[in-house]
Amino acid sequence: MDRHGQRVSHSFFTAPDHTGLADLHRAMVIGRRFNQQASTLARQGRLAVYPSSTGQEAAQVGGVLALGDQDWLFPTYRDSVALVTHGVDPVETLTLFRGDWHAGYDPHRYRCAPQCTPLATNASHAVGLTYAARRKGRDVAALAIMGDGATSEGDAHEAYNFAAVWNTPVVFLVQNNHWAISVPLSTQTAAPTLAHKAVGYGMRGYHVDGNDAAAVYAVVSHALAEARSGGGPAIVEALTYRVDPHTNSDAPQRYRDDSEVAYWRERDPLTRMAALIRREGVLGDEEETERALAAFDAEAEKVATAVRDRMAGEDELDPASLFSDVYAEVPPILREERQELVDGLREA
Amino acid sequence: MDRHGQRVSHSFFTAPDHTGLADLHRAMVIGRRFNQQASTLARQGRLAVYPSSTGQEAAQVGGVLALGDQDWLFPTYRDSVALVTHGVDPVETLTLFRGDWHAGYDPHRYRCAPQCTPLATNASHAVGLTYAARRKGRDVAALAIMGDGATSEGDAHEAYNFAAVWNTPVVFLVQNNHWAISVPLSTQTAAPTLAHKAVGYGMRGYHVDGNDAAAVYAVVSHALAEARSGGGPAIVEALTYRVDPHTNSDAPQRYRDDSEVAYWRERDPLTRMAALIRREGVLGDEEETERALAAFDAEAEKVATAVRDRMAGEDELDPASLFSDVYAEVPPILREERQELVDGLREA
Amino acid sequence: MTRTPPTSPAPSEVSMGAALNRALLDAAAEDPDVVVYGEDVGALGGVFRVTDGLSRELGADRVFDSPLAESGIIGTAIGMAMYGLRPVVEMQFDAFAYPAFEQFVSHLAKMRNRTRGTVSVPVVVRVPYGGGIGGVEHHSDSSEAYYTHTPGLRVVTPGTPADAYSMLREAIACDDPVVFLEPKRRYWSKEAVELPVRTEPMERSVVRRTGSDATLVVYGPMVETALEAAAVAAEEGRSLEVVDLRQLTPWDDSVVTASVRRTGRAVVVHEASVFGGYGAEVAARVSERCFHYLEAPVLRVGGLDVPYPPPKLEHLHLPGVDRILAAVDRLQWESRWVADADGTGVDG
Amino acid sequence: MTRTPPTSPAPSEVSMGAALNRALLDAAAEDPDVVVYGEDVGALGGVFRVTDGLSRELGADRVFDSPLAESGIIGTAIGMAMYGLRPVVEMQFDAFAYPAFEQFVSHLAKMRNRTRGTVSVPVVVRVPYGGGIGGVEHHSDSSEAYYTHTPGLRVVTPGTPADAYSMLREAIACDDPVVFLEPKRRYWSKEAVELPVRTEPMERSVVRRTGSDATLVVYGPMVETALEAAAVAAEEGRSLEVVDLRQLTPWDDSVVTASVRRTGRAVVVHEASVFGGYGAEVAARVSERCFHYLEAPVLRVGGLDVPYPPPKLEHLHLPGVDRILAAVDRLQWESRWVADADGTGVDG
Ligand SMILES: Cc1ncc(C[n+]2csc(CCOP(=O)(O)OP(=O)(O)O)c2C)c(N)n1
Ligand SMILES: Cc1ncc(C[n+]2csc(CCOP(=O)(O)OP(=O)(O)O)c2C)c(N)n1
Ligand SMILES: [Mg+2]
Ligand SMILES: [Mg+2]
Repeated sequence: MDRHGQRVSHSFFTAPDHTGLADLHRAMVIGRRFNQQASTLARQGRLAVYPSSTGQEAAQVGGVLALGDQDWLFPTYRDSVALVTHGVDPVETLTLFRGDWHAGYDPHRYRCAPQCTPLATNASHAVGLTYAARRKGRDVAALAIMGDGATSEGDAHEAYNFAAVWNTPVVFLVQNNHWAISVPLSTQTAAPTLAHKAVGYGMRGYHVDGNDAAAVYAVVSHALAEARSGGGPAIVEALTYRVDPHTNSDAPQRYRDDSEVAYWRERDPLTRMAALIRREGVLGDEEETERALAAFDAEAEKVATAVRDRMAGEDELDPASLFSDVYAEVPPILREERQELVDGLREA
Repeated sequence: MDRHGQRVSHSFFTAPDHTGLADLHRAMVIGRRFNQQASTLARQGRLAVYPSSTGQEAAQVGGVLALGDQDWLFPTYRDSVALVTHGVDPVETLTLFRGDWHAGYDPHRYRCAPQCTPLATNASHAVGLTYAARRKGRDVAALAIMGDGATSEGDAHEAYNFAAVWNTPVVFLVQNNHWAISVPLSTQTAAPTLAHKAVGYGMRGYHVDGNDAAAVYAVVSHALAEARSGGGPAIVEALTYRVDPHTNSDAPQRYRDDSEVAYWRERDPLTRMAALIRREGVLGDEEETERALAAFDAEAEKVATAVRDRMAGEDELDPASLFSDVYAEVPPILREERQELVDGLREA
Repeated sequence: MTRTPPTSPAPSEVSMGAALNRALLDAAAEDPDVVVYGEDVGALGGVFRVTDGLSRELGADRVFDSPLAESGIIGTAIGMAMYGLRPVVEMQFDAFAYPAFEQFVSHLAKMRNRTRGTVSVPVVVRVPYGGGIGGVEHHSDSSEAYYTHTPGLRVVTPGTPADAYSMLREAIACDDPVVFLEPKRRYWSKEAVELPVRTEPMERSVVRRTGSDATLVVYGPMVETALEAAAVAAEEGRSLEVVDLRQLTPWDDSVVTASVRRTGRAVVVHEASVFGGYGAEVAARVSERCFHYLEAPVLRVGGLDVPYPPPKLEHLHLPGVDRILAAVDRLQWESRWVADADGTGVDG
Repeated sequence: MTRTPPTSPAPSEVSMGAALNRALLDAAAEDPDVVVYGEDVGALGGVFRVTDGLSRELGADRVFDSPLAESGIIGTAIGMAMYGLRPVVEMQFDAFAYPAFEQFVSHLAKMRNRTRGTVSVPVVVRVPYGGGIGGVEHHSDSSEAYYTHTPGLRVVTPGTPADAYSMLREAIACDDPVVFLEPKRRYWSKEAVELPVRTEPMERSVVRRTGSDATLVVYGPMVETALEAAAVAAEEGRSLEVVDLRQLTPWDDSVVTASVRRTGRAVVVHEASVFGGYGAEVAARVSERCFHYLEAPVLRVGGLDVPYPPPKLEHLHLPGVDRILAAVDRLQWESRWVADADGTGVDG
């Protein structure tokens, strides 16, 4: 797709069919709305913090929808839209940012690791998990997401290398959104692209328009299929842009120009996909199309409303829960501390 | 040079002249003898341990002799021959392995960092040092040596990347000796060569016959010149082989075949260089050549004898010295501990 | 925390963040070898704005963003310090210093000692640490115990804006590597002080409030909390002395032991988990050195022995006035405690 | 350290290294989910031969070498554990675990807690630790305090071959992540024991020798040393009790406090530097909980507060029988100590 949503063909990757395109768009619409809702909640102080991914929906949605039924997702703090697309309960997704607990969901239930804050550190978990799955005879691949900045960490290197040497089916989706908080890509690397990194590990590197959900989907699907069939892991660099601040407490005017944001807004992934859908009649004739698009909006609105409603109250947090999952069993020292805490609270 | 010491020409790199070849050979002969002497001392229990680099002399000597007068060397435990070639007192080189102290020499005096054991960790020091030198207006490049195994560490990645982004004049000399203790190269990487790693950092990667001192010298010289003139850092992978065990306490029969060692012995860097020297009359006519080669041997023998003699006795080690260089000044807590120790020793 | 001298014109209120900012500016202005770098310290001025404006004032070659890799940051700083610079680097949050742990322990702490004092590495590592700001996981660790158990590092932490200024200046001028722990929740705490200011040398602990009944031993974020507790206690007729440790390693215990010998009772307070925390050292040392002066066991008040809790539960983890005063109440003020000392077990 | 039951036929002598090897073999034979990997654990059998023969016995898919990167090793192990394997990984030496510190602290320790108990990570990290083997720098660190201050990790260390076997089996079966510290200088220590053996549960401290005058609190490498000291003391008419802690975190202090309440005196001994070492926690806790029973302050004997010394000086750093007995002598046996308790300062 070009920047106006005009289809460009590619001989190598398979573009999604109409249903696929519709699914991608629907997920993006919901994702965008979710980002907005969460940002609002953060502004209202109902979330401790929220790192919005507005502008990056195509990369996250395209990557996640390429996953198979048994596959795992290893996301970062930035990837709430990926989680929601992957099926994680939106409210559970926000538990971390709400400050109620750390991971709000059961990773096994959703085949989704906790959102990871220490940069690049869960990439090796993805390698280990897929390795284990293979040992157990299960066909499980993983999508490990990281940012452009995170690729500078030693942990990224080690994960890439373990994956390549062990030939585990992991696709490392690098969302190159041009900034690591205030630090531009040019400070992170002197390489032409981040996909070039793949060369040093003997794996495939793909560079894809990260604001084109269809392209991301096609490339990640391809990479996953390759990886699954023993072709080795891959790095997929999705070129995109973080339109919002790093988090609600960031001050982007200190480090970047509004014109840059404007440039990327023009390449908005939702606008582009909508244009393609309309142009190609992906959802039927004009009337059908508009009805379907409106339905997506309505569904997104419903998700947002549900989030808002379900988060209107305050969850009762049990102080004793602090001690329950530090170890498999509560050891004597924590039993003592728990008692002391509970007694102290009772007195007060 | 082919494996028989026959010259092969290369249009890109400049081969050393006759003096250069002689210097390389002389340093290798001394280095080899030094390796043997140190190994003997280790066998006799006069060194706590010695990681011999027999078979790798060309890589170390070729790399070090390419350095300019202000340049720094950042070596590992494996690189004692590099140190001796660089001018570090051979006995001071062995202080670490003798167990008298850690680094036995003054790094500033020799422009040589302490031999580094934690893998790949001093590579970033080289980046920082050359950065600082540039800030101070000095033309200082650095050679940071590491093994094939060490390239798997996150610290290697971070050092490469900082060097590339900051464009500091560091040449990373990877001595690919095929083994990391008992672990073969195939477990370290799935890439065709370690030089391929350079691509991901946007820097140059060179792959060189590490048993050809002239080639290593030519390539490292070239890379240093490029780096010095702003062309950026580089990775030079020198393909070589560790003929001896990892250290004197290693058991290589557990993990590799004698035939492999034999294969590499046939490609011995000293034999090859001697063949070239003889074939090309680098040191003059046949008689002159043999005389000069004998002189190298004699000089090497003298180095070995001096090492043996100077290390015959036991250095008196002052227990109080344990406390003197932990901080710039000895703090009260260490003054107390020192007193206690000295008192305790006096009583006993 | 007011230190206005009665005769001079009232100095203006300065926050700890501003004091640190000014210290960096003044140090760099005086010494061209001072460079400041890290993640987001340039244009953004740091996520806590401690380096706000410095890049503009001092130039982007003196204050700049580096690639996003903490081990690389510490490693390059070591290299720079080896060549005469005085790098001041920032770890963005406490938990994000862990990737650099090997550089801290195996190089930064040991370089001077390894080289018999010939190489000093005057690096200052600024680490915003501790909780109380509602941060999600990994943003509130109190990591001091990891550093204070590492000989060769100097670990300091200011509790007031004046100390923040003075100690940071001292740290930068110091030839030892300094881990400079900044109590991030106190960045906004203000004090009336004229900058530049020179407080007591950083290695000296300071009595912040005199008292006769018991000694509160604190540092960093807990200085303010302890002073509040002492004020409340005073109203209740109990006179608490507050000692601010300031330099945690190497620790000179003379001020604390003198205080406890006077008061006969002590409570050590810190945010970090109690088990194996810095308070253990203080309690062990004080218990030993003041054995015959103690009217009650030395108590510790600190974080629970659980991973740092989510924002909504952190108040249960962090020591506050109540928990401090509860501990003071347990200092066996009634004679029955002493009478029970026959072994039937008051603390059984 | 002999535990031969008088009636049964004498079991053969087993070294700690052999006991560990057998534990790995038996655990892996029983549970197909157990995998063993790390650096040089395959063909070589580990640099200490603890994994000797395992790769052959269990297959190279169960026991294998990984790329040389500690953070990657721990990270992949976490991922494997998330998918139901029980990885047992080796850090080659204590100091070489530091590159993985972030994985230890931010993931391994916290995964269960972060996910409200839904994800357990039953990883065992074997770390040969401590000195006494004449190792050059970075090969003799006692790093336990870094782990024991990290809630969520279980840290255990055996002091005898029987415990080595039994505790390693328990560790592998345990659903918590276990840092299994192996006192490397004791790999060759032998005990007559029939394997398999089941000793006390690892979380329980054990009285290794009963005594009435004072308690020596030890673990790992110091168990043997303390027993020697107690034997010498017995000849001099002093009865020392020796308690072996075994599990350091979470610590159940009941055995130690009961012992000290009986003996009234305690000396904590470990190899690690005293300042901020694990002994600080023991001393602080015992001083608090046994306050009214103590006849003398709890003393600590441990490493000097300096970087680990070079081989020829390590004997000055490591606690031996002499230093332990000297500390026992300082436990205020004469009544004048008590008489001096008026405040004029015997410890001033
Ligand atoms: C190890 C580590 N260091 C530093 C941080 C602080 N930090 C959080 S996000 C961020 C920028 C990351 O940039 P990038 O990887 O490009 O991801 P993006 O936020 O742009 O999605 C930084 C420095 C961290 N979370 N972990
Ligand atoms: C961080 C770290 N991990 C592990 C080790 C232990 N170790 C010492 S040498 C070595 C092998 C290194 O192989 P390579 O880098 O190829 O260098 P070589 O010994 O072959 O010269 C290992 C694993 C170490 N020194 N540092
Ligand atoms: Mg980014
Ligand atoms: Mg090697």
